[in-house]
Amino acid sequence: MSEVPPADVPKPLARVRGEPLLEPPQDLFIPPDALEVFLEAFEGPLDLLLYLIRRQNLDILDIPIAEITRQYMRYVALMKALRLELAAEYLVMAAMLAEIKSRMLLPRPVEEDDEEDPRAELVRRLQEYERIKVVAEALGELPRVGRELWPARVAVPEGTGEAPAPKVTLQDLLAAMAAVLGRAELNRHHCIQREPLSVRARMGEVLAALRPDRFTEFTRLFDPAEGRGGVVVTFLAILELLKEGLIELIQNEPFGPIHVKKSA
Amino acid sequence: MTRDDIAKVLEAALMASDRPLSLDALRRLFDEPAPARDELCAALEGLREAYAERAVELVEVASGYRFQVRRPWAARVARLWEEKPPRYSRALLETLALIAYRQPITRGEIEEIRGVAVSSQIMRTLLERGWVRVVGHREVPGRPALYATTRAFLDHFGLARLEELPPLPEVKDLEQLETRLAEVVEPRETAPQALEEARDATA
Amino acid sequence: MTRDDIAKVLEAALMASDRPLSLDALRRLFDEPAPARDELCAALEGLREAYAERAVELVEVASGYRFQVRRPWAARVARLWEEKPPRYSRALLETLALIAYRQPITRGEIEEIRGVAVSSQIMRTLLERGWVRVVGHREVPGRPALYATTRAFLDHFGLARLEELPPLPEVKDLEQLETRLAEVVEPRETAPQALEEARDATA
Repeated sequence: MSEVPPADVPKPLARVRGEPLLEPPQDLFIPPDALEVFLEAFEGPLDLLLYLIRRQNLDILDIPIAEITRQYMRYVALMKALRLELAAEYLVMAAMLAEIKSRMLLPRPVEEDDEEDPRAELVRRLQEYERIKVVAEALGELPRVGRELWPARVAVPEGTGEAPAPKVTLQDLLAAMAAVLGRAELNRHHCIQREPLSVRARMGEVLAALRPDRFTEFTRLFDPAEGRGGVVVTFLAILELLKEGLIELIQNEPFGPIHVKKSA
Repeated sequence: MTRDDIAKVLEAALMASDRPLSLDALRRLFDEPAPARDELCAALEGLREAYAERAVELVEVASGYRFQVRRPWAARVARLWEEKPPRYSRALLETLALIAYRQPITRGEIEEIRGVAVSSQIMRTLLERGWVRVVGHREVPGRPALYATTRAFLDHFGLARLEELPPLPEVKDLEQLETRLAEVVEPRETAPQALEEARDATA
Repeated sequence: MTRDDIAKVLEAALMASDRPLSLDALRRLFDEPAPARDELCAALEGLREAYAERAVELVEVASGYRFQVRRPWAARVARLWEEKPPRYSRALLETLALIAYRQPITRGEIEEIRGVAVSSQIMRTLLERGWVRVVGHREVPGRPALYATTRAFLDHFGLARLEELPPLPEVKDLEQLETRLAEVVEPRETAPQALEEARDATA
């Protein structure tokens, strides 16, 4: 973004609301080490797009698609280069922007009004998202019980009808623990998002440990020394491989050992 | 029971209760025949005035009446506890806002508007806090749950009804949109360049 | 800060607190230099008079000052609990269970297992009930507090020691999975070996 417009007669790069735009926006560079933090600040592709638009004081209705797309792609490329876990939604949006851009290059028949401007759908989504973003912020500013709102909690003198302390039995406790563990079981894949272990990498390892001509015992694929996280990742990798038809599972009798082999 | 006694019972109960009390709940504090609703309302109004000069005030929230600390003194009270409850994440607030302003709404619809997946943790947090509940199912394949906000949600934010939520910004006229879009001059660029970028993006 | 402001801060704090507040605790509500003790006492005396005609009164108990319902109205208030006996939320019970079975444990670890944020209110209730205490800090960034159960917790449940907690029910608990796996793959070399080979192969 260092090009300088010719000194004599500056040729506008674009017109924004009828005003000539002489210089490219200056605020597009972000140091790479700040990018990770920066990306966490975004709630998704729409949020990133809104940011790009707002940074240039543009109206949503006036998006220069070509320029915004270029900027958006630059972020996506950076994210890829830094191998940040890029949510699929960012790529979907990239594809959508690219499509809009290419459609806008096609000459549009003047009389045919029924075909919508390719930007319209995007603008509608941006606008709807922005409205929610605004009220979400306002909601975050509202006073809350325990922060700015303090209901009165006045005591009742002893022996006259004070609130009894809630009773808890051992059964309650046990049931609560069972519920937690039962749910933790269901939510395992959420916990491992933070683990440094990748399911993809483990899929490769599991696959490499298997042969198409011989069955391996299921339990041999797990290394208890890796702890809970490792066992879960291996398990997910096996499920994923199974789903993709890359391996086969066999169990000859109920409760019998499970065997795995690579699909032929 | 005199008028003043009625007011005293209400005052004592509202001060001691750990949740807001509705008119019905307040009526049940009395033996039959309990005071009529308008008697209760008059007594509540009297209480509100009696506390005009105090550090607490009688307010109405979604599920009833409660005494709470007046705002100017609230920050001081927060010092009683070491930790301040954290601010909510933007993801949680946006999800909550969509449920509040677009209820009833499915998780899929929330994801569509936000453009990203909604984490199960957020939905669980909202359900567990009792701010959101399932009010039915959309009759489409998969019968996804429809979410709506609860009175507890309004209570928590000190509101009596949904209309008291901050207003949604107005939508810009979509009919204008096409004309406005047509006016925007795209910077000139060559077709091959654009296509290349498009290819990069989708690669 | 004016005399009236001091009184208002005390009033607000005493109303919002669910335990009595000592003079020291009340002093900490103010920036340094905090009002002297006799200023606080004078303000408290003023409050006592201001509430002379109300259904609640300011009293001094062993551990400090508190507002409480005046005796004639207390029995009436008790009807609130008859109608709706206080109960702990599922969130609180699950948090307590995790502290009991997995102690010492940090709040973050509880949140990770439950998949939901634990509210400060819950921790406060458990600490105030005297069932849970901080036994140390985990030596990681932020030095989060480690929670464990107390003697009073065991007493409430009629247990002599923690080992008497009932064994966990048949849950397909991951830890069980781990132990079972360890049993199945007893010949130590097998499982790690298979993975090691695999890792070499993909390296």
